[in-house]
Parts: sequence; C-alpha cells; structure tokens
Amino acid sequence: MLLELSGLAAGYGPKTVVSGVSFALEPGQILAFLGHNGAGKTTTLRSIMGLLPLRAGEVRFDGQVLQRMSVADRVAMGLRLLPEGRGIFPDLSVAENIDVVAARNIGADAMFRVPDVYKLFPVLAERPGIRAGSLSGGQQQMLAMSLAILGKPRCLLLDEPSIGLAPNLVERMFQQVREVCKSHAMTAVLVEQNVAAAMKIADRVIIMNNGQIVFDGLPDEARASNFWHYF
Amino acid sequence: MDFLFSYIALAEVYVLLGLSTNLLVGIAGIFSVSQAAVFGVGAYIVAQCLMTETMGFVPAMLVASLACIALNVLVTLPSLRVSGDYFVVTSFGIQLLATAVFINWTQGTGGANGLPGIPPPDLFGFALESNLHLVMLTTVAVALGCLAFRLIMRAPFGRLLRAIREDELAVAAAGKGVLQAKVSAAALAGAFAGSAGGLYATFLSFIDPVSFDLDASILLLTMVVVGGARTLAGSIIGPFLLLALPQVLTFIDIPTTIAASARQLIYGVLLIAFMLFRPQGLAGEKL
Amino acid sequence: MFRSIRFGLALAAAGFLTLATASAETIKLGAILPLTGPGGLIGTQQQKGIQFALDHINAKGGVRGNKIEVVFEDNQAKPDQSILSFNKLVDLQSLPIIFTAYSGPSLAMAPLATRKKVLLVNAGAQADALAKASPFLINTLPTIGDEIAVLCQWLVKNGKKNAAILFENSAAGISGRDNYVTHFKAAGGTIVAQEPTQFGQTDFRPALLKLADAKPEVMLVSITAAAQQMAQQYKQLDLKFAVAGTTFLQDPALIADPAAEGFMHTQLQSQSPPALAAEFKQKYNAEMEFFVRQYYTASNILFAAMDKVLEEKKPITGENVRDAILKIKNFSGLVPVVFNSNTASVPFDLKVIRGGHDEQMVELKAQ
Amino acid sequence: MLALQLLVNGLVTGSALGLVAISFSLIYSTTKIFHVAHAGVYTMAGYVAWSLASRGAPDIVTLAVTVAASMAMGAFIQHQLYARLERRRATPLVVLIASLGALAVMQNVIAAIYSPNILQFPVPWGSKMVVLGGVRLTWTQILTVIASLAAYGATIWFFHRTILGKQIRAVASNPFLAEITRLYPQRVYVIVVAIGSAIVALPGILVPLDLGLQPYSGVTPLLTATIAMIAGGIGSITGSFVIAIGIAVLQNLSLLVIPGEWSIGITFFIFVIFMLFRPTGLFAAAR
Repeated sequence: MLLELSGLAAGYGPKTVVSGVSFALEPGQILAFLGHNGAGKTTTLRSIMGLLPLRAGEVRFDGQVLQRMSVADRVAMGLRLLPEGRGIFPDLSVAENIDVVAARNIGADAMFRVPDVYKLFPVLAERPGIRAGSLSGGQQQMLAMSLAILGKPRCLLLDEPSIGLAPNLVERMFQQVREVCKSHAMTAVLVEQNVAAAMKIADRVIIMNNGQIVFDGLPDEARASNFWHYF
Repeated sequence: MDFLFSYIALAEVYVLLGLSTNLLVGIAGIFSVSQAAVFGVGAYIVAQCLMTETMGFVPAMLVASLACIALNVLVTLPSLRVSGDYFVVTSFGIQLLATAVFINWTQGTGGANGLPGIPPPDLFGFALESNLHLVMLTTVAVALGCLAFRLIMRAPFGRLLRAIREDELAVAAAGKGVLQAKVSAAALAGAFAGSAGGLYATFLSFIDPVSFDLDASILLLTMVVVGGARTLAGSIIGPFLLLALPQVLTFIDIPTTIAASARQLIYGVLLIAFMLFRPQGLAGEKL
Repeated sequence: MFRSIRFGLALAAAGFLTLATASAETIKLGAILPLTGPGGLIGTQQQKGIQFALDHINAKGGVRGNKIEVVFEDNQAKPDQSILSFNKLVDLQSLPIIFTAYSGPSLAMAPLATRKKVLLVNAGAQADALAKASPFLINTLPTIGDEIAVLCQWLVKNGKKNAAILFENSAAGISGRDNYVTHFKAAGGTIVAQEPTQFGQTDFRPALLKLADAKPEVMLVSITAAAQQMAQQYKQLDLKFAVAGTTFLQDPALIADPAAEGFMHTQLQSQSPPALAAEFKQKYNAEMEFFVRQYYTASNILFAAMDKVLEEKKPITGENVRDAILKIKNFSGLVPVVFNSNTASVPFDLKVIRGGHDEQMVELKAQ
Repeated sequence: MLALQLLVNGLVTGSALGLVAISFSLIYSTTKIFHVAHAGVYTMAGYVAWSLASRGAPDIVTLAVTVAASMAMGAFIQHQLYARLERRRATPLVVLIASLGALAVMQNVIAAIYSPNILQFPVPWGSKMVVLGGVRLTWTQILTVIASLAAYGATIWFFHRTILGKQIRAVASNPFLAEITRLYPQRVYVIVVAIGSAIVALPGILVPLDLGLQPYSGVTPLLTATIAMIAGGIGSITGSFVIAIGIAVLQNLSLLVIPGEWSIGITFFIFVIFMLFRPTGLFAAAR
C-alpha cells in the first residue's frame, strides 16, 4: 500500500471537521474523493500533507508513519498537493514558476524534469515569459499541474483541478492525469465537483458526508447506489 | 491626598481614551494610531471655548464631543476603503498631519508654546478647582463611559461589531450594515476621545502639542494592549498601570548616564513580552 | 475581572510608597526634570549640576548644620507627568521648593505652585511666558527676549540691516523667532525671510538655500540642537552672510568645528573656574556644560536664601525662600545674578567663534 | 538656481530614502509584516559603522562588517520574534505592536551606549566639496546617489535573475504554494529580512555620514518610505524607489511656494487623500 489512512480526525479551532476516515491506496490507483461542499474532503487532503495537525488516527506513506514529518519532507517523499484555485505563483512568469519549483524538487531520480512538463503541456512552452497570473484559467491549471508533478511525485492529491475549465478541457486533462498515473505507477486522490468526469477515470470512489465516509467502492457500484442524493 | 487625586483624575482621563481606543481597535478592528490627534482636538476646543469665555464648561464639552465625533468619523473613513496595514499607515499620516497643525496653527493652538492658563471646569456656576472636585468630575465621566461601553458590548450592536472584526465579508454578505456599524463605532470613540480631551485640558490648565503626538497615540495603544483588549477591565487597568509605571521606576536605581534610555527600554521590553507571552493583556481577550 | 483590577491597583499603589524618610536635620527639596525621553540629555546634565552643588554644601556641613537632600522626579518633559510629580512631591513629601526645567512643564506647574505656595526654580528654560507665569516661579536666567533685544540692536548698529531667521519648530525655537522679529524691527532692521526646521532633523540645506535666496546680511539662528551640522552645511553651500544666535549656540562641538568660524552669539556669563571644572570632570567623567553650571548656580542661590531664612529663625517655606531671594537680590557665584523681579538678569557677552575658540567681542547689558 | 540646487538636494535625499523604501517593500511584500523595527536596524547600522570608523577601521571593512551586522540583526528579529509570533498564530496587530516594542528596545539600547547626542563621523573626505554646473555637493552626497543607484540595480538583478531572488518572489506571490513545493517560506522570510537589512544598512551609513548620527531619527524616514512603498505599489521595487525620490524632491521644491512649516503636513495630507482615492498605488499591476 502506498497511502494508508486509518481513523483520521482533524479540524479547525474547537470544531472537528472529519473523523474516522480510513482508506488505503495502491500505486497507480486513482481515487475519486467526492462529497458536497464542507463534507471534509479538503480538510482530509490538508491533514495528509501535514498542513493541519491530526486530532486522531494515523497516516502512512510507503509504510512510514507521517505524523512527525514536516510538510517539506512529505513533499520530498513524493506526496504532492495541487491546491484548489491557487496552484501557481501569479506574479512570476511561466518559466520562473517552473524554474523555481524545479530548483528545489528535481533530484537524480526525477521522473519529470523541466523539458518533460513542457512536452506534456506544450502551450506553456509557447510563451514562457508571460506573467502566470495573466494566463487563461485552463493554462493556469496546466501550469499548476506541472508544478505539482515536477521531480518525483508518487501520490498526487488534486483539489478541484477542473474548476473554471471548459468541459472539453476537463475531459482532456483528466485523460492526461490517468495516463500519467498509469504510466508512472502514480497514485491520485481526486477531489471533484465534476462527478461524472471524475468517475470516468477513477478506479475507486469514496463519498464523504458530514466528515465521515458514507460510501467506498467501485465507480460502477457508486453509479448504482443511492448516494447521489448527497449531491 | 492631592497626589492620589491627581493621579486618579489623570488616569481616568486615560481610561476614557482607553475605552475610545478599545472600541475602535479592539472591538471594531479599526487599527487607528491617531486617537491622540482626536483627543487633542477635543482638548484645544474646550480650552479655547473657556479661555475666550465663549461658553461654559458643559456646552464646551458638548461642542468638543460633537466636533470629535465628526472628526473621528472623517479620519476612520479611509478604513472603509483600505484595510489592515494600509490603514495603519494612513492613520500614521493623519496623526503626523494633526501634529503639524497643532504646532503650526498658532492662532488656534498657541503653537509649540501651547496654551497656558486654561480655567478650571465650572458646573452650574460653581468652579471645580480642587483636585477632589476634579476627581469627582472625571469619575462621573468615566462611570458614564464604562456604562455606555458595557451596554454597547451587550447590545446587538456590540455583537455586530465583533462579527465584523471576525469576518467582515460574511457580515456584509449577510446584509448587515457594515458601513453603518463602523461609522457608529468611530463616532462613539470620537465622543469618548473628545470629552477626555476637554477634561484633560481643564485638569492640567496647560496643553501643548507634546501631549497629542504620535508617542501619545502609541502610549494609548500600549495601555489597551497591556490592560487587555476588548474588555472593560482591560481599559481600566491599562491606564492606571502605565501611568504608575514611571512613578514606580523612579525607585529603581539606574546610573544617571543611561537612565534616560533605560526606562524607555523597559516599555519596549514590556510590549514584546506581552505580545509573546500574554497577547490578551492582563485582563482581556486574545487580540 | 475585579480581581485583575485589584491587582492593577495594588501594583500602582506600590509606586506611591515613599522609601526615604526625612530625619530632623535634613531639608528636602524636589527636582522635576526630563530624565528620560528626547529631553533626557539636558535633564541629566541639570540633575548633575544640582547633585554637584549638593555634594559641596553637604561636605561643608549643610545649610546651618542642616543636610540638604533633593528628590528627583522624571517628567519626560511632558506637562501631565509634571503635574503628577508635582503633586507627589508636594502632597506626599511636603517639599517647599522644586527645581524645574523646560517651558511647557514649568508653565503647567505654575498655577499649582501659586495655589500651594511652593517655589519653582527654573534655571534652564527661557520662554517669555515664564516671566509672568506665577509669583512662585523664580527664573535664575533672563528670558530669551532680553538677550535678543540687545543682540539685534548691536547687529543693526554694526550695519547688518537685512536679516533672515532660521528657527526650530519647537517652543524654544519659535519663542526665539518671535523675539527676533519684534526686536530686529524695533532696532530698525528688516526681516527678509524666515524658515523653520523640524526638531531632531539635521538636514538644514533646503532651509539654508531658501534663506540665502533672500540675500540677507545676517542669519539669526534659533535652534536648540544640531548647530554643528547646520554650520557644516552652511559652509558646504558656501554661504557668505553673517550668522548670529543666542546662548544656544554655545555648544562645544560647534565651537570646535572650523565650519563655524566667524559665527557670533550672545552668551550668558557662566564660567566655571578650572579647578571646579576639573573636580566635576573627575566625578562625573563629563564636561561641566552650560546646564550643569546653570543648575549648580541655582542650587547655590537657594542655599544662600535658605541660610538667610534660617538666620531669621523662620521656617523653610516656598514663600520665605522666595522673599529671601528677592531681598538678597545680588548673588555672586560662578557669575553675578541679580533679581530685580522673579526673573534674574545676568550679564552676557557677545562672542565670536575664531579658530575653535569663543572670543569675547563686547560685554552687553540688558536694559 | 535655487530651484536647481533644491532639486539636486531632493534627488540626493530621495535616493537614500529610496533604498529604505525598497528594503521595507521587499520585507513587507514577502513576509506581510509591518516591520517598524526596520527603523531600528537602519539606526543601528549607522552606529556600528561609526564605532568601527572612529576606531580607524578601513572603509571597506567598516562597510562589510556593518552590512553583516545589520543582516544578522534583521534575521534575528525575524527568527526570534516574528516567527515565534507566527507559530502562535498572532494577528497582524500583535506583530505590529511587538515590532514597535523591538524598535523601542533598539533605539534605547543605542542611546544608553552612545548617549542621545548627535555623533559626527570622523571621515574627512566626506565633507569635501564638488561644484557641478553651479550646484554644490559633498562627496558623501555624490556617493549616496551612486551607491543608491547601484544598490537599486543590484536588487532588480538579484530578484529577477537569480534563483534565490525568484524563490523569494515566489514566496511573496503565493506562500501557501511555496510551502507545498518545498520553498521553505519560513527560511525565505529570514533571508528576505536579512537582505532588506543589508540594503537599509547603506542609507543607514550614508545619511549619518552627511548629517550626523542620532538614536531616534529612524522613524521619519521609515514612515516616508512606507508611503513611497504604498504609493508605488506594494511589491514593486521600481515603484517604491521612484516615488521615494519623488517625495523628497517635492518636499524640497515645495519650499519655493509654501512656508516650510507646512511641508511635512502637506506631504501627509496628499498621502491621506491619495489613500482615499487610489489606495492600490500608482505602479500597481492589475491584480
């Protein structure tokens, strides 16, 4: 198992937002992590990254317990987060965005180097000097994805990557995510509002409600289930 | 007893100012460093009214309060347009602008020389000359101020102000009048600062720009912070404690060559220590 | 909440407990000086002057066998702290006489002094308002107006008819400016320009340039600090007009600077004999500067007056000591000080700075 | 002639002020901390340099040691004070008050060691005159302009051409993303405060070389620099540099038309009006 959560609980201030969240993912597996707003999806991702302290439970990555590790160490191990809506450095140029992240995250064993991301998203190579904040929504999301995978990612946590994208773009991007995951044995946790698109590429579906898992199964089982009233 | 009375009277003037600052900074979340300027305007107005014998103490206080309400609303207006640190800098600017006016507008303020010989307050033809009478006057004023503060904190208006400080956007989204609430808070703070100014001028019988400069504004802020933000107790403890501090410090034997700086240094250390270890002050809530 | 208030009050109250208790033969005086803050430098000099005089009188056995003690209070040059300190000294310790400095604090305490018949002794501030502030305020130096009147007459008489004024935007600086305007015009001269500088700022170039543009024959200076920097910038800008000022220009750093060559200034006579200056230097590791001498002199004036009061078997009260000062009238210590009123007249000189020294030009007398 | 000399004078004062503005802007735009204690670092630099120069240290050693000492002090404040407060989730108000405390401590430690007297640098070449097209300048003034322009250029180069500079800009632009891409924002904050302190050491030495050294003189330049930063657009190095020079030139030239008493007041008046109508600054990019 690459990523294992057992009985995870987390929250802000006096409020516990999620509790008892447990699941385990193998390398190359794609999980669609669904639920309505405030169900606790982003909170779960943040606590996996170490941005939020755990109230209870445990997170293991590649067999190691993560609790005592810093955010940076988790990133170094291959845990990557694509944060919702703010995955780029808007005041830097496209090339600077990539260079800055590359300088810190590319080691000898890197899977994605600078030329690789330009190859993956050729549109970024067209205007490397343009200020990232002035890119279109789709281009910004591609840049964000590039930053998330530079180096040696092993598990991608994607928080609403389709927000603000045109439907055909979403489709293409999700296909790219699936290809990358399968070809590099990379695990992905995909938090999405665009349920249909997410389920299309997912190997497994978890639905959250009120901070707890209410469904865990295959996409086909999810489609057949009665959990849709949560959306 | 005169010393005790004069200490209490002065401290009570600062309590009024503390309430004003607390209302603005602690409760409404408008971080203003120009309260000493408003305080000064109140003081100069009352001083001029009494010295030119235009009117008696009570109407003069009323005029000063009204003027300071208007002024405080005016100077906090930028906080509606700019937020956080931007407003702090604007507020610094307002304070320095006010100091420039206090020093240079000689006809109105006596300039850097100040205004000596301000007559004592009179109530219904009875001049309050002794410190005991002055203490009674300031105590009544402070009691009224505290009562008003307490009522406001408990009223829906107080809750609205708290909500604005926590999350202004949410309150605005909920359709509550953020603008109106902020303006009312500023107006109230102005009334407190203006009447404190009037009491200060008549109590000292002499005012000059030194009492209303940037350092005074920062001292006010320190009083609220050390006493404790957002609570009535904090607004009372802070001024009493900080006014007593220099008196206490004279007992500490410091070589005279460095005494000049050593005592000021203690203020700095106090500020840092409180922020690091007790940001809620002696009796307040977390800032 | 109430517990916290009580805690605060208890701490505050602890401050009022006075530690020293007077013995029967000790006469206690007070001194309210700016020991901290921007005025701290001058305040501590004044404190040393008083302390130095105290050490001398007590070494001689005090005034008629009574040791003298001075309780120092810090007012940070602020009026409100001065009021607190005044009430503390008068109310808790019943001190009859208090040294004071700085115009603002002295003016703030003057009405209280009148009401409580406590004698205030100012030996540093020169604002005109001090002369009439209170019958219980004694100034051991003339107000700035006396010095300036004589200076202006001398300048106009010696052919400097067009003057520009450089003044500091502070109480002392403005008071000087106002006097220059009044007295220079009265002497028959014309003020062609005036320009302020901010207290604590040392960039005088813009002001100097603007004044130079008005082509004055003399620049009248009323700044209390940074005179050396002003002189250097005057020199750098190659300005040619004469420069004249008051006792404020009697600053060792200025006099030693070649840029100040030819500057004129009035100076209240206040020399310290070499032996005394050396003793002071040995004791405090500092020069016996103007404010040290002023408060040393003022202390000795008080001691002499108290001696007279005790001789007449009267108690030491503010009123008695003041009357004794006015009755004795002529004091000769470091310099002759004459009290025709509450405000003393002291002879002063017109000096010119040459070769790093102050040279005597003429001795002047106030009218 | 007067106008020209005033203009040049303003340019000299402004270029020194420009460096203060750049350094403060770098720190503020990255850490979002209103680092008032920066004025203390500025002052400290002058005193460190004075101590070395008056002991006969070669100029280059004086410069190097002073810059190093400033960097160390800046880094210390960030690491020991601001980072601690950040870990305790202190609000900006708490951090600002702590910074005010740190400023008071630094100024008064300096005053205790060196006395509040004005100190003069024992550097004879500094006051030598040069006449350029009828305008008289000292070597120190010329050096100030050259050093400021060089430091401005170096700063621009560093932040746009080096990977460390880009990383700092990245942290300023999106600290959250920086955290999860291993850019170590907390470490970058220490570095950026150190760099800002190194930059401010230059005017910290050059201004007192020309005008003398005082312990309490850092606040006015810092406030003016802050105004330049806001008017120039937060985060814009060029904006804050140019506006700082503009302010100094205007303050000098304003003497031609208005009495000097009001020049500071008017600067702040214009600023307050500016904040009401265009709070994002002149150079601000559309964000």
